[in-house]
Amino acid sequence: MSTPDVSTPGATPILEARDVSKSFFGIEVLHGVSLHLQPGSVHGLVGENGAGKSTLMKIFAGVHQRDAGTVLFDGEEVDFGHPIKAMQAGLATVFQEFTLLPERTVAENVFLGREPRKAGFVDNRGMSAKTGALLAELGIDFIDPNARVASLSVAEQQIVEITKALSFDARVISMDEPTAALADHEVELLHGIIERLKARGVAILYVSHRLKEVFDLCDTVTVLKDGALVWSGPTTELTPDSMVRMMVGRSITSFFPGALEGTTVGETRLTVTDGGNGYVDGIDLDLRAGEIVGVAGLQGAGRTELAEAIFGAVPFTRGTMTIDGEPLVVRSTRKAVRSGLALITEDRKAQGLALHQSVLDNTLLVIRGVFASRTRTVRREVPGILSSLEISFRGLDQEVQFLSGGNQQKVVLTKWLATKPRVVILDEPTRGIDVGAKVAVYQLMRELAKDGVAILMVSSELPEVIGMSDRILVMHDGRITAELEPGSSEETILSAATGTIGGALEEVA
Amino acid sequence: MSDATTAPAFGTRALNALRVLISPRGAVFLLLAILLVAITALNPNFADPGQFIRFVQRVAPIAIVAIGQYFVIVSGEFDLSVGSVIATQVVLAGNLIGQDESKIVPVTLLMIGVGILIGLINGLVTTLLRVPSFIVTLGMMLALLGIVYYVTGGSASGNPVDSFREIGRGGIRDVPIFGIIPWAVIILAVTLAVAILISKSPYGKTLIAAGDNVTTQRYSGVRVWWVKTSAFVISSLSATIAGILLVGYAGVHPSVGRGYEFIAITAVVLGGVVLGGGRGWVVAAAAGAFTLEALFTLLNFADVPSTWRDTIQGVIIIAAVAYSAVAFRARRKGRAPLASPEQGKASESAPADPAPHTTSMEG
Amino acid sequence: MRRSINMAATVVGIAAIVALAGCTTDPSVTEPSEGDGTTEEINWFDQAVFDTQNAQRDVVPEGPEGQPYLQYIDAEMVDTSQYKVDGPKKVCFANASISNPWRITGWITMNEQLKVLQEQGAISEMETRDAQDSDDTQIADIDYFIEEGNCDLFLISPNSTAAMTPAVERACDTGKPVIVFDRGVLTDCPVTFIHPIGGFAWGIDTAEFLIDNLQEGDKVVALRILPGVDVLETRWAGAEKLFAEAGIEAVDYFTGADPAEIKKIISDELAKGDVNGIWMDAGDGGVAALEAFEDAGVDYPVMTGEDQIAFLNKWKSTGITGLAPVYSNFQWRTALLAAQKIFAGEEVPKEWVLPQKPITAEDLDEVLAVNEGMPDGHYATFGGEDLPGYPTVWQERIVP
Amino acid sequence: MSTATTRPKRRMRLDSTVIVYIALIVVIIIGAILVNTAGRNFFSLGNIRDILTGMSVLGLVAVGQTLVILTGSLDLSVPYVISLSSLLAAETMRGNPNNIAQGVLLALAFAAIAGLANGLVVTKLKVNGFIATLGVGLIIKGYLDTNYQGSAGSVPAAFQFIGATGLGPVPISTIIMLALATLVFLFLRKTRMGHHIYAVGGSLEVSRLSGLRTARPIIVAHVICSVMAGLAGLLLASRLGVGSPTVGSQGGYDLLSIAAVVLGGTILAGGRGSIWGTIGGVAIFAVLDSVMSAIQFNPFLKDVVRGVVIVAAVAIYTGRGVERRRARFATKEVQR
Repeated sequence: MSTPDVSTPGATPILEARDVSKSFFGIEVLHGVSLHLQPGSVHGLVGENGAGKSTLMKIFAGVHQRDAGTVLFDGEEVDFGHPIKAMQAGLATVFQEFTLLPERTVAENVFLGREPRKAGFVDNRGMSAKTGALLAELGIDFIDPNARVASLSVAEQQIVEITKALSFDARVISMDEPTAALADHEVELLHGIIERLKARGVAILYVSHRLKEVFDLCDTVTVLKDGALVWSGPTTELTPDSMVRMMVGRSITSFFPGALEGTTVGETRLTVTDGGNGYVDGIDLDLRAGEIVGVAGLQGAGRTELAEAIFGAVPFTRGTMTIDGEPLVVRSTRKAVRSGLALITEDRKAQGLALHQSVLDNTLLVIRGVFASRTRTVRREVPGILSSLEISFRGLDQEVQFLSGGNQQKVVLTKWLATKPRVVILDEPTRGIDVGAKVAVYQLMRELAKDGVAILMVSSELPEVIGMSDRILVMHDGRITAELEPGSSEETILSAATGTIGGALEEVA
Repeated sequence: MSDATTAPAFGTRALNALRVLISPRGAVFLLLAILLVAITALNPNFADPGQFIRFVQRVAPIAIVAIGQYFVIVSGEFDLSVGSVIATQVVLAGNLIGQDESKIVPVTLLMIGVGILIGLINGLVTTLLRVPSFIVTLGMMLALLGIVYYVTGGSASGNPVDSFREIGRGGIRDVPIFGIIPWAVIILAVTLAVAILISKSPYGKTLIAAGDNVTTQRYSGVRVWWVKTSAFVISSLSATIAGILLVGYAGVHPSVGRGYEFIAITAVVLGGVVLGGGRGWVVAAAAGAFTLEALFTLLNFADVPSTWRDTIQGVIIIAAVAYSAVAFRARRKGRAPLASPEQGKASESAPADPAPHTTSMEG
Repeated sequence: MRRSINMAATVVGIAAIVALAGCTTDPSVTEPSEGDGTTEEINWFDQAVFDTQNAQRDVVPEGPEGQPYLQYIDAEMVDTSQYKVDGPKKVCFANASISNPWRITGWITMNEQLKVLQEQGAISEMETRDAQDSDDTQIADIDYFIEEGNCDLFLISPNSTAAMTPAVERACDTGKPVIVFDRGVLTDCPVTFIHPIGGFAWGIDTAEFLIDNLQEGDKVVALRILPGVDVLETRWAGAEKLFAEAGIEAVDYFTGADPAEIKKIISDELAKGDVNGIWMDAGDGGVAALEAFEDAGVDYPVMTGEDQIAFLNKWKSTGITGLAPVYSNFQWRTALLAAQKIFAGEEVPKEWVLPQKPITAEDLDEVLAVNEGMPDGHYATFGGEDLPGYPTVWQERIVP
Repeated sequence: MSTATTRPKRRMRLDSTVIVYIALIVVIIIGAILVNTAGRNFFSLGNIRDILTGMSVLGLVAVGQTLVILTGSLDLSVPYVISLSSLLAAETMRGNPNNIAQGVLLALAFAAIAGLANGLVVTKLKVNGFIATLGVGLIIKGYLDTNYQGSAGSVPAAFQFIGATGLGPVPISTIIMLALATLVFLFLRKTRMGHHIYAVGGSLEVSRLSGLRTARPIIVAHVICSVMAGLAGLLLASRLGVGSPTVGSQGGYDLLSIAAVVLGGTILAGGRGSIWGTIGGVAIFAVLDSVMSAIQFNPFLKDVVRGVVIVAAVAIYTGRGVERRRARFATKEVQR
């Protein structure tokens, strides 16, 4: 096995993919993608949601197996059947959902399964010393190797994941949306760490859809769109605009259905004045009937917290709300549902569905839980709603866990449509679902708007925000920092979201 | 002769019924049928209606407690206090009704009140103070038994008046085929009917879904603490009904109801209900109770020394649960559409879990 | 391949369980014990003890007339002047438990007797520790009394025979007098061991009664509370022998004294064929057995229960041919009276065998009169008629 | 507009084991007051020994139960393993000192087999710990009821030495229990298997992801738990002098050991807990029992106190709650 010459770029790449393809449920998600990663360099992998970046990364990590093409690691063809095999080979991955044991210490997590031993016994002191050393290598001195992971912040937990990768003396570390849940200062911290890793000859695969970071950090970049390779090469040859155009490519309008005729923006349905709690502050918001308001912002900007505050999951502790002009005090999700609100949650498996129950039972969860008397009538309407969303399933009694992501989302939507809500809040409505299902969601939103429902859509997909919103709010650090025109470009939204360049309408009073 | 009161009439779709029979949900009926046939083989006059209805009368208290326990287990919790609730109600009946018929109605209402109160305490401490229900109901079991024995000096002063005990002992006499329809059987039938209604009602479905995913229910506007607490109230009330039947059937004694919590949990599990919640059918839970008692009766008739009874019960419950665990896993693998859930679950970039699906590395 | 390994491991596991259940040497086969004489497995039937108890049944007990709790049979008196005490007379009582109606009745009677003796100054105080049916706890209780109790006399109601023997011996070594009552221990170091005639006498009385009232080949169902308690095991051992000799078909069940369980067993037996006689090693749940006959619409059996009020009342109301053997609940009084004698240095029987006269149909009415208004769980031979608290204390059944 | 804090400050999370020992001290203080007012001396030699003796058997069982609960499982078969082990030991020894080793090994071997059976049924047949161990327990109970009519065998004086004597107030049995607890504590901290027991209880998925063989730690935990129950059986045999088929169920060790483990701060779902927390829980029960006996508390009310204490103590731990997300703003009023 040839030992790669670390110092000179252009030597044999440490990691190379050639014409890799993968499909799920018959839908091809990656077709013929190739890329190569030089040791001691940061390679960006960008593309908007659904472009296939995470799938490619998961193939490298041994989570999924590729359908076609070859993967070369350190010059040799590999096919990792399990993440641990990839880790042991030196290809480590930091997933977005951390794989840590909250109740164990940092050191115990980093060396889980490979606890260092002295004379047959686990050398606890040695283990935390090694962890300390690894942290020091990353320039971290404020994380105690013996602290319980549960007591750490999200950023700190991410550093532990990176340290765990490093402990495999990984020569490639791939990171999936690492800055998603980080505040600004924490992002800079991560970049410092990446620089240090680069200096040590470690190759970094940096998966993100945040252009600013890609340009700051990555030496080379690969742009994917709809599962295909668009461009791959040094970042210096690209500008943010050219990259966005490559990422977005097709015209936005054709993909996102426009407002149906007869949709009129009517009376104000929901207002929030000076709303706030532990996570969001100074929220002034009004949603009008028939209007789709998009909420953009980086991960951790507080968009989900805003949705959960309005819906009463994590209620406002100050400020006032009104619905259709009447004062509204929402202290629980039950009160919100009774007042005609609906929340399609971010994580449908954990918060939206009861996976072991049937499709029918899932669609009736809210009705049975809150409006029990309507169960009989709504039960007859459910098949109609489901077919209007063109759901594909074996029957009303099929367990929801056997449905694809898209169909599962349609069940969640049906669950809430059955309550005939006046205000619908959607949190990342199209994350992780196939393109066909996305279109169905957008059409539904348009129909709801036409029926006078006020819609608030939180989304990390800028094209979706631009394509669907009548008005765009941008959040940063728990506050609404800007309100933009519907046609705004991704750059304006991004810059408002990162709080660097003032948004078009500056600070919202 | 299939059990008169619980087995659903097998419709024309015999194939579908057969499929249900071998599925974890239906296996308990198959086992029950086999046991009843075996008992009849050993002792033909067991099958004569008069004799069989007596068997149903005997099993009624355990079946009712199992029905109550079903609602708690399907919501993902445990109720270890049912045995003590029965002991409490039996002693209350013995001491407060005594031989005074006029006391029957007021004391019965008091017993129902006590049952509801115990259920509320179990439920509220579990849901609001977030103490695991195993520990809450264990504490309730110890405390309740201690209080009852302390107050009554170890045993009730005497059996309640015969007219009260008629519920547990007597029945509608000289009925054609059966000779007697014991009240206990009627009460069991009514309880099971009500339980089926509840489990099919919006409340029942909400409860089962809460056992499956409590977070989803919180985000669906469900008052999870109230839904689960009422399951505990149902369990304590069913123990109260069982207590009333037992004091009628067997009279007052400190050890009445002892160990019923483990028998009830075993019966519910035999009925294919999954510990941890979200899956199970109330009729199968009741059938589980009949299966357990049929097993003991078979052992009595087969003159198996009663000391071997526990061993056989142990083997049966492990085998039954292992069967449903294996069958359930096989069903999960077999029926999924295209890609089996083991490999590519949702399409790419599923946010929730990067976690791979175990292949060769399974321990 | 992976699947087969899992399956192989599971089969090994199951085989282990079966091995556990099956193959160990069957201990009831009594090998020649080379140890210091303790038999391999205590076989309850002992011909010698059976004969002595059989004889003792007919002996007219000595002692004050009308006070059965002070009477004794074949007593070999022992001098206790060495234990005579003038100063404080503290009794330390290590009780097995008060977890069944018989023991609670005795415990109430003992406390009433204690009040009387304290007024007379015969006993200064009594400290009690309750083992809640646990051998381990009772050993700790006895050790605690030896260490801490500064007891002047040890009173022990053993939780089980063999397990309590070492602890009782440690109590004897303190030099203070030790009284054991109810269940015996395998040592004769206590000053006196108070107990009714015994299990075999109970077995003989009841078996003979059933044999007299039944024909050969009749069926008797024996209801037994639980295995392993010597007092109960000897009753069944005695009766079983006589039933076998008389050609009575006797089948025994363990009921845990749960009336519901008893009723199920009887119903199953009645389903198999008719049942002519019921034998019980203890009266708990006897009423349920009779009710099983009523529910089955079959005429009553010949039945032996116990002197529990519930059974006596049922016996009176149904008029069955019955017998109520007794295990002389008044021994709980005798225990303290013996302490009084020892403190006074008076002689007491080495083995205080109390009379154990079963209640027959003739004396049923008189016994019920004495126990007027007593709760179901009360026992007729409580022997506390002459104590100040009679009858209210027993009627209200307040557990001290 | 600065964000809340630049460096997340470390909040001193009061370790649950510390809380257990604070609770123990409180119980001791209250106990001492009660006992002294009842005219006894709580800190007398006899009382201390009574408490420590009370801890030894339950301690052994609870330490084993801790391991099983840490993996997220449960062991309801311990009472019958205890009784079986006491019988096998007493019968093999038959009062003959040179049979001691043979008796001990046979008892522990069968305890290990029972543990193996529990572990295999849980991991391979995928049966919930509650039902698996309840089943195995019943199987053993059937064997005991059928083959033993009462106490059997006898333990030579040399072996009884362990149960009866002690060094000053501290009985040998308690020393043995604490030594074994330390051994298990070291096993958990110093061996990979110990770390993996925590990992499997914390999250089966993360453990698989890290390449652990997830069945092994669960089986090992069940085997050690049963062997500890076997040791408890041996200790009881030495105290009683004989084997007894009911000594395990007399003590109610199944539910009491689970209660002691949970009282000690270990969570029923697994993944978090400590051996020393459990020992604290066992000590609390022992002190409670000793105090209640010393003040001649009505035995029925003892169970009431035990029931209330279990629920109250656990409510205190879980009441402290788990902070979900790090709050960015003061929840209440914030200055504009």
